Amino acid sequence: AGCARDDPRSLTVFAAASLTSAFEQLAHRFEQTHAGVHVDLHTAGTPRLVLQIQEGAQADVFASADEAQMQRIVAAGMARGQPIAFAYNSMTLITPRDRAAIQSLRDLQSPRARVLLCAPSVPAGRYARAVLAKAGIDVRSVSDEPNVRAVIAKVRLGLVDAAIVYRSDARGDTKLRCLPIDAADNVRTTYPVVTLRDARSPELAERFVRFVLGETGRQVLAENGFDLP
Amino acid sequence: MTLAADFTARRGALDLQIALAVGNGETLALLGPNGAGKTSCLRVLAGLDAIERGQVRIDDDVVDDGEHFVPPEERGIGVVFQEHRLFPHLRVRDNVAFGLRSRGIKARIARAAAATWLDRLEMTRFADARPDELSGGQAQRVALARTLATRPRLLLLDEPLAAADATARQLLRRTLQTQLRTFPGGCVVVAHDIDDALALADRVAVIENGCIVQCGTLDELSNKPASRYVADLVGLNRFRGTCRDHVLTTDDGARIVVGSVHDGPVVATLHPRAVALFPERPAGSPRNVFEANVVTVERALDCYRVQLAGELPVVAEVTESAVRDLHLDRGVSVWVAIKATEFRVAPM
Amino acid sequence: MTLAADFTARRGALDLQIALAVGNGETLALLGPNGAGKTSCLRVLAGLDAIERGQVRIDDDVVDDGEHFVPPEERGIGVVFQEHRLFPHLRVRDNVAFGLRSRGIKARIARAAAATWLDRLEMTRFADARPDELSGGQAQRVALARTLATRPRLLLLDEPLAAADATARQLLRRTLQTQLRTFPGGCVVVAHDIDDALALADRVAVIENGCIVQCGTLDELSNKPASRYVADLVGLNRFRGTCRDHVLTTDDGARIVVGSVHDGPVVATLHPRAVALFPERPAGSPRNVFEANVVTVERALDCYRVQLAGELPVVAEVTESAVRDLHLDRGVSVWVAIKATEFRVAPM
Amino acid sequence: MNRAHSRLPNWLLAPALIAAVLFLLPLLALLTEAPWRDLLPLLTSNETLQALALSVRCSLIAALLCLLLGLPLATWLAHGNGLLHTSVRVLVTLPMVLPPIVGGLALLKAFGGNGLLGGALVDWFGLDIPFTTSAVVLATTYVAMPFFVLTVEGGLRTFDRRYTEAAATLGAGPWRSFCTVTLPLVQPTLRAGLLLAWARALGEFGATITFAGSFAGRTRTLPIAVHHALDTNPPAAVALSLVLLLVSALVLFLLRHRWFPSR
Amino acid sequence: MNRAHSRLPNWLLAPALIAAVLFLLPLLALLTEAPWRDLLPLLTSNETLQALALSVRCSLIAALLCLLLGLPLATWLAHGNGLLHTSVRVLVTLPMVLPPIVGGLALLKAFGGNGLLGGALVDWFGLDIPFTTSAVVLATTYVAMPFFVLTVEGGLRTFDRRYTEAAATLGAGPWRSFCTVTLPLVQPTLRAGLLLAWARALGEFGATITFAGSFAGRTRTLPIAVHHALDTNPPAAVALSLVLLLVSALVLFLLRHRWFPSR
Ligand SMILES: Nc1ncnc2c1ncn2[C@@H]1O[C@H](COP(=O)(O)OP(=O)(O)OP(=O)(O)O)[C@@H](O)[C@H]1O
Ligand SMILES: Nc1ncnc2c1ncn2[C@@H]1O[C@H](COP(=O)(O)OP(=O)(O)OP(=O)(O)O)[C@@H](O)[C@H]1O
Ligand SMILES: [Mg+2]
Ligand SMILES: [Mg+2]
Repeated sequence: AGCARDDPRSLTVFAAASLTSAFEQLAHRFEQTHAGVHVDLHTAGTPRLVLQIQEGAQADVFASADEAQMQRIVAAGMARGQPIAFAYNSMTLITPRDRAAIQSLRDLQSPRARVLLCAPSVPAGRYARAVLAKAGIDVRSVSDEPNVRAVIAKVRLGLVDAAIVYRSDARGDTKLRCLPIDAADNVRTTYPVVTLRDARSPELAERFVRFVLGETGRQVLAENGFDLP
Repeated sequence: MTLAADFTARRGALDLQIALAVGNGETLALLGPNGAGKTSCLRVLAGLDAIERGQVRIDDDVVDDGEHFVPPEERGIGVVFQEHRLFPHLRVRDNVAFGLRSRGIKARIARAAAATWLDRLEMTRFADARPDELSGGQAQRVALARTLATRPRLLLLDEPLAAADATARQLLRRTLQTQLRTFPGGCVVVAHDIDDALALADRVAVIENGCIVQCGTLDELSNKPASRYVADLVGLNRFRGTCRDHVLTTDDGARIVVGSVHDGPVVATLHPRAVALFPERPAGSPRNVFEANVVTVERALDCYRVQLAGELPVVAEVTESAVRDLHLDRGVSVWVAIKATEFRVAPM
Repeated sequence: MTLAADFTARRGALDLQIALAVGNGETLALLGPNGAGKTSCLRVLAGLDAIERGQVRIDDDVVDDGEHFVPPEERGIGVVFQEHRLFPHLRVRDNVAFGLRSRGIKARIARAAAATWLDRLEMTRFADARPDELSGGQAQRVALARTLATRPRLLLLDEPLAAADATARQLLRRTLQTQLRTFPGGCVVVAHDIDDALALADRVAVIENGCIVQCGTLDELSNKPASRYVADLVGLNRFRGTCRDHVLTTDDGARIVVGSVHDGPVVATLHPRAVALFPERPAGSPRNVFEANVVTVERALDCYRVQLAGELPVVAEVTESAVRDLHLDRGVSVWVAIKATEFRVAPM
Repeated sequence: MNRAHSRLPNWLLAPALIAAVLFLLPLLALLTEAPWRDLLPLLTSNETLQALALSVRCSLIAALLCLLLGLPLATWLAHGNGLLHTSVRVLVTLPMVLPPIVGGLALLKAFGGNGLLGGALVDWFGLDIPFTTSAVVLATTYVAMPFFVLTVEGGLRTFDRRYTEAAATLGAGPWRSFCTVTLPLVQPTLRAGLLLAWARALGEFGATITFAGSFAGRTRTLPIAVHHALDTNPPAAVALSLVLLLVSALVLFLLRHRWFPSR
Repeated sequence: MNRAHSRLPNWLLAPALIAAVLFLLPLLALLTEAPWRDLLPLLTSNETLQALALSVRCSLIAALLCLLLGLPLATWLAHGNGLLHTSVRVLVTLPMVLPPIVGGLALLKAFGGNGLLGGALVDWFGLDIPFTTSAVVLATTYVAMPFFVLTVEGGLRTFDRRYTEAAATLGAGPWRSFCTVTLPLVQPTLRAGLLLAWARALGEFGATITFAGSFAGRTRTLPIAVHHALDTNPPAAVALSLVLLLVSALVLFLLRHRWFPSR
């Protein structure tokens, strides 16, 4: 497995961290339906993936959690064609399971509420702040976390009272309580996917992109809590 | 009594079995062949190793009886090691002050005392030097100063003069003598050289193979050396055997005519000067005459010592002219003559 | 000529200025007070320190001339250090085999040679021991074996007998003598003891303060010791001063009547046996009579050495009965008498 | 003067050079990326200086804690190799083999408000550690101390007992002998250990951000600031990284003569 | 027999205990979190074993590289304290003070397809390092080697030259003397350094994921798997972390007598 790049039947997919579960399943399904094809999946924070691609990482497909980051790839001329949105996500308010003090966004304004957000530099942090701005709420995060996972871990441990994260990430965690955010206040985040310029096998990459956009893709993504275009 | 020790201990393959006592103000010299256990014995007395059975007492304190064990720093002893063991990170002055500082004495006072001791041992010039800038003899002198400065009640010295040159040796001996005179404590000093031992010590204890074979004054040792090693030490030839009718049959089977009337197992000693050498078989009175080969010829200050192998292995002391005239050299064959009356025979 | 050295070098505060030569098969003993520079000199010869000016030649190779410098491993020398420096991680056998292995000799052969050398130095029993399991004297013996095993063309020994006991000393001397007889190379041996020096060496060089003050046979040294230290070394009293009309005025201002006709600057030597001591001022022939205080009394094997401080500081050798009768002890005051003819006077 | 012995085996230089290049190339790569023109304002901005101050302070305190707590532990470890000793040694390697983020999580679970000890700390002492500067110190200490402990243990194991024996015969008890003889003589290893621990603490990121979060002026150390910058403005991140390098260069140059004396 | 000197200053035990507790608590916290019931299937799953094998292999190779490249570098460093030496020492501390992710980035910029040397490597040798197992080795080596180099430098600086002098007079050239005298005598520090480097390599995450990515079976080492699990199945992450601890425990127990001999 050491030299996937020499094998035209293998495909390297870079996907945002929040897509990990969904893309693992997708990759698996793709391998099942395309005999002899092996999908190498690498997930990390979107900004990290962008850096790696810019530094010459040999990847075929890039699925981003953020349009702005995707734009940097396009601007660098590293994309093959235009990115296509394949999923949407939105934000949700979460609190520890056993803490009832917070019931809605408004309660975050209480001076005793400890709120945790991702750093503004990561998309999740940017979106969370956009939600708060829309709702006209001024709260300060206890800390600027580097990613959604770190935020969720701390909420699970009860270190803070509330946090705003991707809906897909909070789904199904028994230690968390998810409080929906009004559509008016919420933001919709877009997940674009693209085939990369230096793809070893552009047509196989294309096929994977179509697979994600297709029926199986939609089904899996929906199962993982994403909204679909 | 400053020290009373009677113990057994193990060190590697060596079984130590030591009984010795040192009175107040007394110095005991410990002599013995390499590997006999001299250093091991000092280590036990110092509390660096523990005993197996027996007892070690310093003044009135039992410092080790196989169960209760007093660590070295509470024994009030002072040790000069065979290798100097100066602390490499401290200047000479601070090395010497170390013991006093350990006893809680203020830095200023300890350094002043250190300066005094360095002065006594003529090392003031090196007070600010680091140990690795000292020559071998200088380091040993500093080690001595370091130990003496603590005024221990029992001094344990492991060959303190080994690296000292001829004049330094006198200085050190003098310093030690003064020290031992002014302090009430006792001293055990390991020496290789009977001269060093005699210069410092009142009594000599000889260790061989982990056991003390003889302990006494020089005269006692010379009169009746308990072993071949002791005899060599005091410069004598020594033979063990059985005597009957003025004839001593040594354990190796040689027969010597002696002027003694003892019968039974005896030890005979013979001064090397009493051994005469001849190029041909001599006629005349000597009753013991035999041929022998020269093993070594060594020059001493005012004579030559000739080691001979023959019916009876002996050492002879001869003059320079004898060496020349007899062409004494390794392998040369000569005739040996010893008068019967020269042997000192003592029953065993 | 095995070694020809004439160089200056620095070590700390010491300026070394050495010129010496050792012929094939010759042994030169280096004596001198502690810190005189003996070890430093050996280090330069070995290539552990570099010279400043001059030249060191071994056989026909210039090994150091202040510019071109041959490292120790290419000089074909062998060194026994003052502290043994056995490799702590190697067994005794492998320590001894180390030099041969370094010369590219196969392990099996090197170990066999090591076994031979251990046997010669009577250390076979310890072949498998680790250096820290050896006694001081045993370690020094192994160090000697280790060096001799490489059969160097120039042997440099720094007090090889310091830790050896009386019998081991004979063994080591004998081994060294054999070694030096069978190899064509030369040897420089540092000793503190004139006896050791004489037993091993043909000539003696005395270093003081970094410089060689005298070099010669024992007789040459005794006849005209170049310094107080040399005189002490050979056991003599030595005085420098100016002679005029049978009266020598020493540099310290004492006046001695001597039986010599030299005038001008001279050196006078005096054997300690020629110094007579009396409880009261003696009448009679001796021309030099003065009062003095006893500084130390030291027992030697067959006499006592008494150090005296007075108009003329001298050392006397006296018998045991004299010590008893005169109550000789530190601080006791006695009368000293020396016959004028006992002084040996040599012009400077 | 000691010409003979400062000689290195010559061809040791080849692998040494390879190793040096391995370290040099990434640095050069970073340097080419650095925003040289905007460097000064970036580096003297308030946030940078704040992060720098916090980093330096926390890493120094962590190094100090390593010394105070780690030295006794290392000493104890050096005195045995029984089951207990080996178990503790395993315990000490834990923060090294654990990914720092997991280490931070473990710290949260131990010292966080609902953690093993955390609840007690809050209830009894009102100590709520996470998200405070103390948390930064604790996290960096936790991650850095193993390097100190294992290095110093190695040093103590080679220590020559003959000197402590000599100290004892001169009247020095175990404590005095430890302070005045053992410690000064193992200084070079202590220094190496401190240097390792301090450098590791200075660069610590994963455990810190997990346990202490990232709050400007309170818990946002330089590595965390670098991390933030990396997502939005990579050249700024490179510039900030260079500050870390500068700090370590400064320290090493200042210590040069005292800590790495020429021999 | 040496009763007098195995004595530790007694009250050293107090801080040692505190330090031990500092390491113990987080471990306990992790243990309470571990999914004990599902542990066995989890730990024997294919992915876990694959990650474990990769981690062990890469960390061992990294440790070996540290020895091969780092030892010469440490030896060279120990022989001087001039400007060049200090600069190289700064260079060596770089991977320690740099957040590992930045370290990974620097590696990408140096050895990546668009990097300083990376382009040349690809063009001339067809070597495309990033995102391969080689990249894992390179990244962990880069991060772990400083610990080895600085530890060993410390050890070499305390080395007693008298032994190399003796070796030279016995005819051993610099190389032989280095191998047969210096190395065996600094062994304890070598061991400590190797242990540090190996443990650091085993736990390496940040630089690896940046430079090598997280491809199952190829670059997904155990720490990366842990990280991955944190996104998908947090209790599994704890379980995987424990595997790392077990590996290090196993190694330390096996080495106990040879590497930490009782004195
Ligand atoms: N640490 C040790 N382990 C094992 N055996 C040892 C150890 N130290 C000494 N020995 C052995 O014990 C014996 C006595 O050693 P010790 O040092 O007491 O001799 P010594 O009388 O001082 O000799 P020397 O005159 O050579 O100094 C020697 O045979 C030595 O090999
Ligand atoms: N590394 C050093 N640095 C500075 N000075 C030194 C160093 N080594 C020795 N010296 C000084 O050089 C002088 C000569 O030392 P050396 O070791 O040669 O003496 P030595 O003749 O061998 O004496 P000893 O008989 O005591 O062994 C001494 O005064 C010593 O203090
Ligand atoms: Mg001894
Ligand atoms: Mg010397």
